[in-house]
Amino acid sequence: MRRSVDRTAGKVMSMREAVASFVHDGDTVSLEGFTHLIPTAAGHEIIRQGRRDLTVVRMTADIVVDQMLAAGCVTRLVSSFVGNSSAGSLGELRRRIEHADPEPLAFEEYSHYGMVCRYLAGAQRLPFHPLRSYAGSDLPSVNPGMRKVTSPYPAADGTTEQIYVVPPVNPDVTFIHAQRADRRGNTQIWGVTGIQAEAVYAAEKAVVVVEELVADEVVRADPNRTLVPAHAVDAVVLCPRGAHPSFAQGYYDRDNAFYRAWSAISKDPVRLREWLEEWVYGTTDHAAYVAKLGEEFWSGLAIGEALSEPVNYGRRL
Amino acid sequence: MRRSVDRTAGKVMSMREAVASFVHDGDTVSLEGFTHLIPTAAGHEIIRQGRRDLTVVRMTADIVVDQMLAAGCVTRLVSSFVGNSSAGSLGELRRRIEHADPEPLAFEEYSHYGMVCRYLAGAQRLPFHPLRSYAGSDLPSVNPGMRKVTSPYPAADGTTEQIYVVPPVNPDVTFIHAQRADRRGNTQIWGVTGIQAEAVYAAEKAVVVVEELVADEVVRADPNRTLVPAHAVDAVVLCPRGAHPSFAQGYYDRDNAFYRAWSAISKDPVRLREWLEEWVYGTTDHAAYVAKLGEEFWSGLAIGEALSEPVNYGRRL
Amino acid sequence: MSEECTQTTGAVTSSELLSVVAARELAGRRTVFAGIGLPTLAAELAHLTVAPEIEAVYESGVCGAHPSRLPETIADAVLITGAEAVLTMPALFGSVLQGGHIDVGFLGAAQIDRWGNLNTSVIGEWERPSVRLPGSGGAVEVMANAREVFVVMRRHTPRSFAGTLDFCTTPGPDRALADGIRPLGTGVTRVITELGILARDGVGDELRLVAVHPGVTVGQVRAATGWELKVADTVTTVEPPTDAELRLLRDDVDPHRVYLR
Amino acid sequence: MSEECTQTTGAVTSSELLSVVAARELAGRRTVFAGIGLPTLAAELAHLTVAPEIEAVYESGVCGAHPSRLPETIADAVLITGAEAVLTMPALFGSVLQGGHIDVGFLGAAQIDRWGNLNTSVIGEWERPSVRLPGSGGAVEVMANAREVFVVMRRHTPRSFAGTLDFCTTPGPDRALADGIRPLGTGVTRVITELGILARDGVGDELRLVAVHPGVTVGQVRAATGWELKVADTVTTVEPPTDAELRLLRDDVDPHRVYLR
Repeated sequence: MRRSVDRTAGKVMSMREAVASFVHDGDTVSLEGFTHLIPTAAGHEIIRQGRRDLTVVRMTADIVVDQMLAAGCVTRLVSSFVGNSSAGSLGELRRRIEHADPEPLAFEEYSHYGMVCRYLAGAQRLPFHPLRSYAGSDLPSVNPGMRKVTSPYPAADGTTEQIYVVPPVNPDVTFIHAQRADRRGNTQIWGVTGIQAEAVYAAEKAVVVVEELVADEVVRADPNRTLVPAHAVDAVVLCPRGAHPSFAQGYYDRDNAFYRAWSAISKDPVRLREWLEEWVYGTTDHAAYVAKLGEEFWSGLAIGEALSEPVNYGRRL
Repeated sequence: MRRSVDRTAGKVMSMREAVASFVHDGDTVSLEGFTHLIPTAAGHEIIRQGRRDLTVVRMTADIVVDQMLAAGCVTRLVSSFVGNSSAGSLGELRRRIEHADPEPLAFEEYSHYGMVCRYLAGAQRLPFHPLRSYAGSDLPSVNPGMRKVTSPYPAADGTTEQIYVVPPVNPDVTFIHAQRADRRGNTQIWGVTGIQAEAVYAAEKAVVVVEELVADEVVRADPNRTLVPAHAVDAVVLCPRGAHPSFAQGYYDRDNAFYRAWSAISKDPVRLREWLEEWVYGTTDHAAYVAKLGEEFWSGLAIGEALSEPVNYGRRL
Repeated sequence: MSEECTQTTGAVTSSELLSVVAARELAGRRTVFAGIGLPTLAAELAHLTVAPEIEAVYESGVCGAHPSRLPETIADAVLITGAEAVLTMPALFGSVLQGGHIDVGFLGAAQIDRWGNLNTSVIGEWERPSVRLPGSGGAVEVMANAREVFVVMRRHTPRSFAGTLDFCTTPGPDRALADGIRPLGTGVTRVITELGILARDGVGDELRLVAVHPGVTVGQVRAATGWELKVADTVTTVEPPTDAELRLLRDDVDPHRVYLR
Repeated sequence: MSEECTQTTGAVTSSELLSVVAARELAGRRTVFAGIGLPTLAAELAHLTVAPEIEAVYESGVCGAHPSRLPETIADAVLITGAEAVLTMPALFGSVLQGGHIDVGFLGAAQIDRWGNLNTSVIGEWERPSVRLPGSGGAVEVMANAREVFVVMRRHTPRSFAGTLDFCTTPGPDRALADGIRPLGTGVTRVITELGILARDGVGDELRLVAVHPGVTVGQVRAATGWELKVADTVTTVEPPTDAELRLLRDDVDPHRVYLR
């Protein structure tokens, strides 16, 4: 049976506490955020605490995954896209897969909707989720997770119909980054919302990392904006700018220059190691990382205002 | 292949035009809205235009369905709850099912999540959707739509696992009621959002009935509020107070007195007939129905203001 | 029903009695899937007494409601305004309920049998019933997925506590197992009626009488039950609603008498 | 490439040529699943020319975007602000894409074969590849569900237009049928390259050369293709980008040269 979370208990903690409490060697860890709101700071803290033998589940395995690979945290990767966005390659990931350098990486390759369906099945305690993908692909030949089921209903033409299915994924812990939450863990996200809610529900434990911790009244003034309710959240971590080099809609923009730089950094294992030493091991926490980048840097990612118009939820007279 | 909607074509039309264009005798018609935003005005116009042999798909078959039954529009009902909310019975529905009076009603009985999964499968072109319901229920014995599938993955204990599935539902047309849309059909809903988006995507044609037709800028100031995008909408009907006796969050409250009154009205076929004559056949359109109720009546359902706080979507500097 | 209460707070109604007893049973529970009516009263009273951290989740998708008035429907506008979250229906039924996040689900029924299976579809034959009832709503899902289920039945009669259901809409875990499917929840663990409390622990277990209201005998409950009712070794007497409970219920939970009649 | 353009608008780059040709092919289409880069340019140019009613749908869930700048990623903040809708990922992939609402999906690939099957996973063996590529992303879903698929390939070589794919990540409908599953879409209908345009009508149909760019011969295309390329009875010459197309592309679509290089 799934855990039941005490929604009023003290959930607000530091990233250090959250990683220490909820990430153990050998765990399956999901980090979600589709281009937007990538939980980078969570990945960095996992690196600082030296976790080993993790299975990382992430649809778009990008820079933060390459960094966790380089830090030796990860032995298995479950993903549907392994690349540095459209900006280039992930050097460490390619060394691991192409040359088993410095060690092999077990890789479960899916497509985006396959991953979405795995999270949906995980969140809903379904034994499988069907999808109209994979027919004729070579992927099932290298991924035994993709199987076929025969529909018990005849197709429109009366014939028997088969469809591929994927199995549920149930991470030990899911980390997501979000714009804001209250102290209970009611989490509000806008802009690209991706698969975060399902990734939280699929997990045994869930940590929400936020730009802002807000008063209950802020959340309750717009309940439709709450994509992850308190009962599904085990810890809330306040960590402004924790999605960098990704972005937070309405807070700061994407650091496209860093994405472009990563291909060269990660291509050279020595340079990559130096980068980790300086920016992850060399910073005590994300606040130190943010400070090290400097205010001038952050002003370059600053954005202007484009406010939504309020809607009326109504009040009984 | 599913239709492709021209999102810029003239979609704004009257309810009369929408029903005339998109509802034909013998069609399968979905009307969704879970307690909130029930498309009553659409049901009334279907009655006025005298459609026959309809299959009505509606999770909570309540007053509007009882009225459509009484008007002789419906020969088949697909539903997961046939009652007048918590306020009592549906007289016409009970006569049809208990006594075939004045004629039988074919009934496909599901549970709420069974209906949700049928819409999900319909929206996603899946041959079936699995769910952890129905094991041991008598429902599959009276509903051949509920079938079992064997999971291709072993259960946690290594045994083979079975699960029930439901088939897709693909209405000829779906009607939903919403707070607002732009002229292209981008539709924004807040408060209880139910299964409306999936019901629209599952249908061949979709009609959105709204309290307000708003400028493009209003919708575009808060794109996360758009639950139904223009490409899925064939017609937009402006029909204020069209959800009565249901409610529209932020616009007007529920007419609980009418719900309580309906049990007595519908219990007596003569009284029910008189009600239809006076309030549906006797009104040319929903505006006439609204006017007939009178401003004093509407002031009793008026609500106060509880505005959401704006969020920042951000603007590149 | 209880003399010492009458004086200060007036006669205890059946609704009040059932609400108070149900609220006490929610002690220590965190998430409750509440229908409208007595379950709402019970959840709100529990929140003020034995389960301050309880969260009522509604079929409409509302989580963490803070209504300004007692709601009249599961989607009442007053449940939405000021709520912590309003989820879509796939999220509510899929992730929250089927996902296993509900500790206690409240259900009612026209008929219940000794295993806690429920009928809310028909009296008589399904094809041409003498009474067509509303059907499942989300009851099938609540039973299949909530950790445990509480049933509140106002009337305790041999007709409603049936030896054989006219139709099983909502099966407990024993019937699920017989259908070859491993259930996820415990099924019905408490049945609260005007006569007393029946309890059941898990798969293979029958409902048994564990408590009676003051003045009710075990024989009365047996006679009112449509099967040979099992009785616990020790049948306790339910403590009548206290003044404090009644005051909270009447003054804070339902001051406008939406449900307390 | 075309003398009369050069004077007023400067030399036509490969990106400009491919964008203009792709935009023309979008005439009459309504919904296009656009990746970042050339597909974005093509969709935006088509919107200004042959398909004013076109809606670009992005993998991130954005529908009806009205970006203030050309987006650098499929989830770029400028795509969100001012968009008509931003959907969840289950809604985007489930209802919009698998639901059959996409007319044209754009895909790229490291390798394509004569049936329009694509490889974006590996060069070499999957288990220990010589080059690990990014993989499917949503490409498997776009191919399986979009009404038709346009492929833009900058480089037309026997290596990328492969007789046999190293790995089939994204199968067209012919391979789906061979796997016993009836496909929903047509698969690849257009391949636009630096040499010309290949076309394919549907299941059972091979890609065939239908047009070449000015100055390119059929023989050159055949030599650059890793299988025995079929050639249409009449191979037309692609009309070079017009001044109007180039001006729109350079001044209105990508004035900051995000993709036009």
